[in-house]
Amino acid sequence: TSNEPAEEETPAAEDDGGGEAGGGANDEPGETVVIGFSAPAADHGWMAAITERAQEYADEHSDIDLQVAEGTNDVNLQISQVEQFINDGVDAIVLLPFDGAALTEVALEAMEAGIVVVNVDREFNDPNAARVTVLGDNYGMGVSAGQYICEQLGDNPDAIVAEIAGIDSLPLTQDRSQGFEDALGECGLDVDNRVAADFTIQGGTAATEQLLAAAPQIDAIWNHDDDQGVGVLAAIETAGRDEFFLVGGAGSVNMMEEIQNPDSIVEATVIYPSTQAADGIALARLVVQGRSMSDLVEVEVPRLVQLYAPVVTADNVEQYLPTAFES
Amino acid sequence: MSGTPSATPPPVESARVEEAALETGGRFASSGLWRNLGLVIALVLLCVVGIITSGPDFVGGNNIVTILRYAAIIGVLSIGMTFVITAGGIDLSVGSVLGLASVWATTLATQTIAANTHWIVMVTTAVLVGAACGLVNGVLIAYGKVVAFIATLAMLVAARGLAEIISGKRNQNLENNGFEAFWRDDFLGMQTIVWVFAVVAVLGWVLLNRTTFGRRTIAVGGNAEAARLAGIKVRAHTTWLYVLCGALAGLAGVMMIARTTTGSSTHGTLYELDVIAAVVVGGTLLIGGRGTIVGTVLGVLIFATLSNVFTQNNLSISVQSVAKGAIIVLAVLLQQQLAARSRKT
Amino acid sequence: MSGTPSATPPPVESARVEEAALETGGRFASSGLWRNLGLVIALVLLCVVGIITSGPDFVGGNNIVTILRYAAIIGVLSIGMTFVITAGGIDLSVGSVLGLASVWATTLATQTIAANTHWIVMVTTAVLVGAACGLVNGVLIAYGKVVAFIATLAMLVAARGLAEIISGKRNQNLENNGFEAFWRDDFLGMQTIVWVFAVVAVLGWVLLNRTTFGRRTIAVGGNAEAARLAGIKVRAHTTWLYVLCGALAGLAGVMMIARTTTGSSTHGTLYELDVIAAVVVGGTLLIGGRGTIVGTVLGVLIFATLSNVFTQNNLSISVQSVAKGAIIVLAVLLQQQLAARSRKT
Amino acid sequence: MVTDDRQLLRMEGIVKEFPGALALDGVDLEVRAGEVHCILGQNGAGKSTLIKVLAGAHTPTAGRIVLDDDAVTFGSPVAALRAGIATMYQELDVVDGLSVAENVFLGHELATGSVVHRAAQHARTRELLAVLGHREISPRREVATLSAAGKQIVSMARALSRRARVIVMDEPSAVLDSEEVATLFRVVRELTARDIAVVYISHRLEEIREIGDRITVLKDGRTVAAGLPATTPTPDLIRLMTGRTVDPLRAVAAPHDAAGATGTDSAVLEVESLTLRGSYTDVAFSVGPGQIVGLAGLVGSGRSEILETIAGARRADAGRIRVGGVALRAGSVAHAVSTGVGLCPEERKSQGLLLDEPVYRNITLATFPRTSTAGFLDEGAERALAREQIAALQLRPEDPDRVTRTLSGGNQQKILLGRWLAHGCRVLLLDEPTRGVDVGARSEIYALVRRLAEQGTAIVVVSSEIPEVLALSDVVHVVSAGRIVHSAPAGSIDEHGVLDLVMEGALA
Ligand SMILES: Nc1ncnc2c1ncn2[C@@H]1O[C@H](COP(=O)(O)OP(=O)(O)OP(=O)(O)O)[C@@H](O)[C@H]1O
Ligand SMILES: Nc1ncnc2c1ncn2[C@@H]1O[C@H](COP(=O)(O)OP(=O)(O)OP(=O)(O)O)[C@@H](O)[C@H]1O
Ligand SMILES: [Mg+2]
Ligand SMILES: [Mg+2]
Repeated sequence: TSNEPAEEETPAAEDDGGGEAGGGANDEPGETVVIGFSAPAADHGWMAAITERAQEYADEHSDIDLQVAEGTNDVNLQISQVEQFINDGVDAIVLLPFDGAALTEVALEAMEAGIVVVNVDREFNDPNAARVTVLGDNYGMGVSAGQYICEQLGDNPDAIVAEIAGIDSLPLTQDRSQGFEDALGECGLDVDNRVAADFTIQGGTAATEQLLAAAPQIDAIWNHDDDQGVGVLAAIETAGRDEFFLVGGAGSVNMMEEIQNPDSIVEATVIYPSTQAADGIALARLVVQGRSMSDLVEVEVPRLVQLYAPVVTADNVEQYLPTAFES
Repeated sequence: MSGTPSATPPPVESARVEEAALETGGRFASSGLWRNLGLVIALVLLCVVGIITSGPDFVGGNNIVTILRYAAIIGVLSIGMTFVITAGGIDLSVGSVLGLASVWATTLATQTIAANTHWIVMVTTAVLVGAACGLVNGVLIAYGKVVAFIATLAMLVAARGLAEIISGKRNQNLENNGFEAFWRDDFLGMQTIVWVFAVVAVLGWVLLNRTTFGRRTIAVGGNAEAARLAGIKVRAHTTWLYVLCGALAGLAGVMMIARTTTGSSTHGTLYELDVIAAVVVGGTLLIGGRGTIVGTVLGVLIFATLSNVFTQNNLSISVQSVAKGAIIVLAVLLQQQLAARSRKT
Repeated sequence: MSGTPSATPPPVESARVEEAALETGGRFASSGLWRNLGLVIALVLLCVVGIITSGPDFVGGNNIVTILRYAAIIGVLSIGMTFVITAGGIDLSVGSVLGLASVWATTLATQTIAANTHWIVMVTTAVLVGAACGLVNGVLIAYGKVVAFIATLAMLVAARGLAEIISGKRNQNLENNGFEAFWRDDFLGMQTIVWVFAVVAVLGWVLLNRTTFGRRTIAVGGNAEAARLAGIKVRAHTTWLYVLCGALAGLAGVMMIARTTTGSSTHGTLYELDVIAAVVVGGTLLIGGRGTIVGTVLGVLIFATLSNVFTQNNLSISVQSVAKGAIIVLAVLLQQQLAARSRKT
Repeated sequence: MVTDDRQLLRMEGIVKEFPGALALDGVDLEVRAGEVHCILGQNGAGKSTLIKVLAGAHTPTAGRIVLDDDAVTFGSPVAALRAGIATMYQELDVVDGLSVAENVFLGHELATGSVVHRAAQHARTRELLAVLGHREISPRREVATLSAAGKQIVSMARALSRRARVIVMDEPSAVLDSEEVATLFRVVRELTARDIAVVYISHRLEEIREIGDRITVLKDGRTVAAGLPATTPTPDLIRLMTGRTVDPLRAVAAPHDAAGATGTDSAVLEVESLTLRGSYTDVAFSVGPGQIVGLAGLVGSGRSEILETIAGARRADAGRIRVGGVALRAGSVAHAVSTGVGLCPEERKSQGLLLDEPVYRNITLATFPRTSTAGFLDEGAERALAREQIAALQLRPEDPDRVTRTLSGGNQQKILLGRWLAHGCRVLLLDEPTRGVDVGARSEIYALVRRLAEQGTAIVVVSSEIPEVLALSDVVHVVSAGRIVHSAPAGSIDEHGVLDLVMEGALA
C-alpha cells in the first residue's frame, strides 16, 4: 500500500542518520529517559510524518519512554498538555508548538522545573524557554525557491510568477512568502498571483483551480507544501495547463517521483525536513543522559540546530528520496 | 401525549409566521418565485461584480466550469443536508464522512486485489460507507433519542479519527485507470462530477417535491407528532433521511477522489459549515417543515461564485473573510425584503 | 426573537418530549438532581479511569488545577452560550470573537502609548470589542430577523478576518507587567483565570435562576409569543443576550491572553463546537426554553477531564477521536436513562 | 353613540387586515364597568383578533379605542396592561419551562433590582390559586407537567394577578369541564362585584345565559348586533351569528334505537382490560358498527390517554385492542391507521396540524400514499380530494392552498375531521371534537358524525361538555380517575347523574 515504503525506508534512514550523527557510543542504551512530546494536529502528511518519525526513533531506542499527547491546534489545550508533562515530572519535553509565542511561558515553567525542553520548528520568543532549539528554515525555503525560479526565468523580467501558499495565518507561511519575495526581487521578478490553500489536498485543488482561472498565462509556480501539492497537480491536470513549471515545498515522496518523471511540470522541490522532531527526541535523550554529539568537539549539545533547506532537482533527487515523507 | 404541548409550540409564534411567510407568503407559487428571485438577483450581482473587476472572461466558459467544478461537491452534500434540515434535523458529520468514504474507497482501490476490479466497486464502497455512517446517526437520533446536533457532532469526530486510522494519515493515491477515465473525463465540456451534481440536484428536487417520501419529510419537520398520529413511521423515516444524507456524503467522497486523484482523511474538513450555510441561505428553514432544492442549488452557486470573484481579484484571505461575512448577511436580508414584498401582493 | 427559529429541534417529536423530560421529569428538583447526577457519574467514571490508568496523582492538586485552567476559557464561553441557547438561539461566533478581542486588546497593549496604561484598559477593550460583536449579532437576529445560525456564522468568518487584518497575522506579544502580575498570578493555588471562571459561573447561575432577566430568557426561548404578550420586549431582550455572550467571549479573550501571553487571530478556532457540545451535554435544550448553568459547568469539566485522561494515556490521536465520539454519545444516553428513570418516580 | 356614565371602554370601527385576509372590517364594542360582556361569533368571525387588538398584541389597520372617554393607542401589550386591560388568550400562553408562580408574574415579577422575590411570588400565587379553587397546584410546580386545564388555570391566575379594570377571556371554558367552569363563574362574579369589567368569549350559549349581562355579536369581521341583553332567545342569537336557524344538539337528537345501542357481538372495536399506569386502569368496552360511544368525565380523568392508546400513540401496560377481530400491534400508529383507526387529537395545533402547510396537504396527510402512484404524488388528485371535504365541511375560506395557520380555530378543527373522512376509517376516535368550534360548525360536525355512524363507522367521542356527549352518543361510559365507573345508554342518564357518578368515582 501507499504507506509501506515509509515503514521500510525510514528506519534505515534513521539508523545510518543516527550513526553518522551520534557515532557508535551514543547508540548504547543509557538510563531510561521519559520524554513528553506534543505537536499540532497531524492534519497533513508532513505533520503526520513528524510525529511518526519521532515515534519510530523512540521505538528503536530501548532507553526512551515517549509520551505522545493528542495533536492539537488549540494552544490552550497544548499548554495544558505541557502542564501535565510537568506534573508527571518527565525528564524532557519535545515541543512543536502550534504557535511558538503562545507556549513560551509554559515552556519556561518546564525549564524552571528542571525539565529539558527541546523546541522544534516553530520558535519560542524567549531563548531561555528551551535548552535546544531545532529549526527548519522557512525564510530559507522561500529564498531557495525564489532563487531556483530566478535561475530559470532570470532573463525574462516580465515573466508571470504565481505562489500557492499554505495556511496564510501561520507565521511560517509569512516567512516563506517573505523569503520568496525577497529572492525574486534579486532578479527583478515579483509574485503576480498569490492564492493561499490550507495544507490540505482539497484546499490545494480549489485554490489552484481559482488561480488558473484567474491567470491565463503563467511561467512558474511555487507551491509551499507538497501535501496540498497533490491537489495542485490534480487541478493543473484537470485544466490541462502545462506552459509553466512548478516548484514544490517540504519534499514528499510523490513530488520527488514527479521530479524524476521528465514530462511532469514539477521541476524541483525545496526540502523542509520531516525529521526535525525525531532529531529533537535524539538531542533530548543525549542532553538528559549527559552525552554530547560525539562528532563535535564540544562536550555539550548545542542550543540551536537549524536544518538546511536544499533544492531537490532531477540531478540530486535519488539522494533525498530515502528520507522523503509520504504525503 | 399530554407531554407534547410542552415541546411543540415553535419558539416564536409570530417569528415563525414571519419565517413561514418568507416561505409561503400566504400563497405558495408566488413566494417561491420571489424567494428564488432574491437569490438569482444576488447571483447576478456577483457576476456583474466579477465582470467589472476581471473582464467578460468571468462569464466565459472556462471560469463558469471552474465555478461549477468547485460547487459540485459542496452541492451534492447540500442536497442531502436539505432533506435532513427540512425534517428539522441537522448533520454536522457530512464533511468527515466524506473524508472517511474517500479513504475507504481508495485503500480498497490501492490494494492489489482491487487494482483490477471495476471502479464501480470503489464507488459502491464509498456510498455504502457513507450510508452506514448515516444509519448510525439516524438510529442514534430516531431511536436513541440523542439530539441530532450531538449525535452527528460525535460522528464528525469519530469518522475523522477512523479515516486517519485506516489511511495512516497518508493520502491514498488513486490507481484505477477505469475510474480516472470515467470520472475525470469531460462530457460536453463539463467534468463528470458536474454532471453528477446536476443529476443529484434534479433527483433531489423530484424526491422532495413530487414523492411521498418528500411529503413525509416535510410533515416530520413541520409537526412530527401530527405526522406520527397520521400514521407516518416518523422514526423509520428519520433514519432513512440520515442514511440518504450519509450516502450522498459517500458519493461526494468519490467526487472528491475524482477531483484530487487521492483519498485523504483531511478531505471535507469544515465542509459542514459551508453546506449548512448554503442550505439556509437557500431558504430552507432550520426549524424544519420547509425545504427548497432550487434555493439550495442557488445558495451553493452563490458561495462558489463568491470565492471565485475573490480570487479573481487577488484579495487577501482576510479581506475575503470580512467581505464574505457581510455578503452572507446582505443576501439573507435582500431575500427577506423580497419575501416580505411578496406577502403584500 | 426571530433568532429562536434557528434553534435546531430534534427531528422526532418523541425525542423532544424525551428531551423535555430530561429537564422537567415531572418535577424540577428531582429531575435536576437526576440530570446532574447523570453528569456527575460520568465525571466520576472519567476520574476513576484516570486514576486506574495513571495513578492517584490524577486527582492530585496539580492535575486538578491543570484541568481547571484548561476548562476555564471554554467554561466562560459556555456560560454565555447557555443563555443564548436557552433563549432558543445559537452563537457560532464566540471562538473568533475571542480571537478578535485578544488581538485588539494586545495591539492596544503593544502600542507604545498604551505600554504604561493600566491593564484594566486592556481588559475593558477586549470586553467592549466582544460586546460590540454581540450587539451586531443581536441586532441582525432580533431586528433584522436573520436566522441566528447564519448571522453568527457570518460573524464567525468576518471577525476572524478582521482579527487577521489587525494583527497582520502575527501574534501580538503582551508587554504589560501589571497585566501579567494580576492575571498570571496564583491565588489560593489557582491561577486568576480559574477564579474568573468560578465567579462568572456563580453570577451566571444567579442571573439565570434568580433574576427577572434569567426568567425572561427562559420565557423567550420557551414561548416567545407568550413572552411578548406578557409585555416582555423580546427583541431588546434577545439583543442583550447576544451582547452578554459577546462580552463573555471578550473576557475569554483576555483569559486566553493571560494563558498564552499573546493575542492571535488563531485563538479560539473551532471553540464554538466544543462550547455548544458542553452546553448541550450539560442538558440545556437546543430548542430553547430550558437552561442549566450547573449542567453546563459539569459538561465543560467532563470534556476537559476527557482530554486530560487522553493525554495521560498517550493513546494514538486517531483512536482518541473515535473514543471521544463514542463517549459523547454514551454520556448523553446515560443522562437520558437517568432522566427517564426520574420521570417514573 | 350615547355614552352612559357606566361606560368604561369603547372600540369604534376597528379594522384589521392581515396579508391575504381581512380579519376585522369595522367592529364596534362598548363595555361598561362591572358587567360581563359576551362576544359571540362563528369561527373566523374575528373575536380573537378583536381582543388581540384591544390587548395591544395587534395594531389595528383603522379605528380607535376609547378608555374613560379619552382615545388611547396600545403600541404594545405592555401599554394595554398598564391601562388596566388583562387578557387570557385563546391559545395557551404559558411558558412550560417556568414554574407556576413564575408564569403568573411573568413580565411583572415581584423583584427589587431585578432580583426576584420567590417567596413573595409563591405566597401571592398560592392566594390566587386558592381563589380559583386550586390549592392542590403548587406554585413551585413546573407548568410543563400540568394538563391543558391546569395551564388554563395558570393563565387565569396571571390575569387576576394584574391590577386590571377589564379582564378579557377568550374561550376560557374550552379546556375546562363543568366543575371547573362553575369555579370560573364564581370568580367572574367576584370580579364584577368589584366593578371590574369582564369581556367573555365562548361558543357555549348556555354559559352566556348563565354569566353574561350584554352580548355583542360579530359576523365576518363586522358587528351585527351590539349590547343585546343576555336574555335574547337562542334562535335569534344563532340567526345573527350564522344567518341560519339551528339548534346544534336538537339537530342531532340521537335515535337511541336498540340496533345502535347493542351490537357487541359484531363489535368493530373491542377494548379489553386496558391499563396504562398513571393514567387509567382496566378499561374495557366495545363499539359496534354505526355505534357512537361517549366517554364522559372530568378533565384529567385519562380519557385522552385511552383514545391515544387505541390509536397506537401510547403503549398500554396491559390489555388488548381488537378492530374487526384483528388485534392491533401495541404502540404502532401506522398499524392502527392501516387497520382503519383514526384519531382526532385533543391539541389540534400541537398534535394535529402542519400549521405552515396548505390546507389540502393537511387533509391528505393520512391519505397521500393512496393519491400517489409508485411513490409519486398526484397533487391534482389531492386537491380534488381536499375540495370535496372542504365543501362537505363548509370550511371557510374554501381555499385548499390557504396556509393552515391563518385559519380560525374552528376551521382548523374541521380540517382534522376532513383528514379522516378523506381517509375513511372503520373506527373514528374524536377527542374534544367541538373544542372552540362555533354553533354553526358544531351542528355540522354533529350531523357529520351521525352520518358517518349511519355509514357504519364505529365512533368514540371524548368531550368535557357532558350534554354534548349525552346527545351525540348511543352509549355513555363515565370515566373517573382512570376507571369506567358506569356504562349506560345515553338516554337513560342525564348531566347530573353523570356528575354524581364522577364525584363518587373520584372519592372512591
Ligand atoms: N395571522 C393571521 N394571518 C392571516 N389571517 C389571519 C391571521 N389570524 C387570523 N386571521 C384570520 O382572521 C379571521 C378571524 O380570526 P379569529 O381567530 O379572530 O377568529 P375567531 O372569531 O377567534 O374564531 P374562533 O372562534 O375559531 O377562535 C379568520 O378568517 C382568520 O383566518
Ligand atoms: N404533561 C403532563 N405531565 C404529566 N401528567 C399529565 C400531563 N398531562 C396530563 N397529565 C395527567 O394525565 C392524566 C390524563 O390527562 P388528560 O388531560 O389527557 O385527561 P383527559 O381525560 O383526556 O382530560 P381532557 O378532558 O383534557 O382530555 C391526568 O392524570 C393528568 O393529570
Ligand atoms: Mg378565537
Ligand atoms: Mg385529554
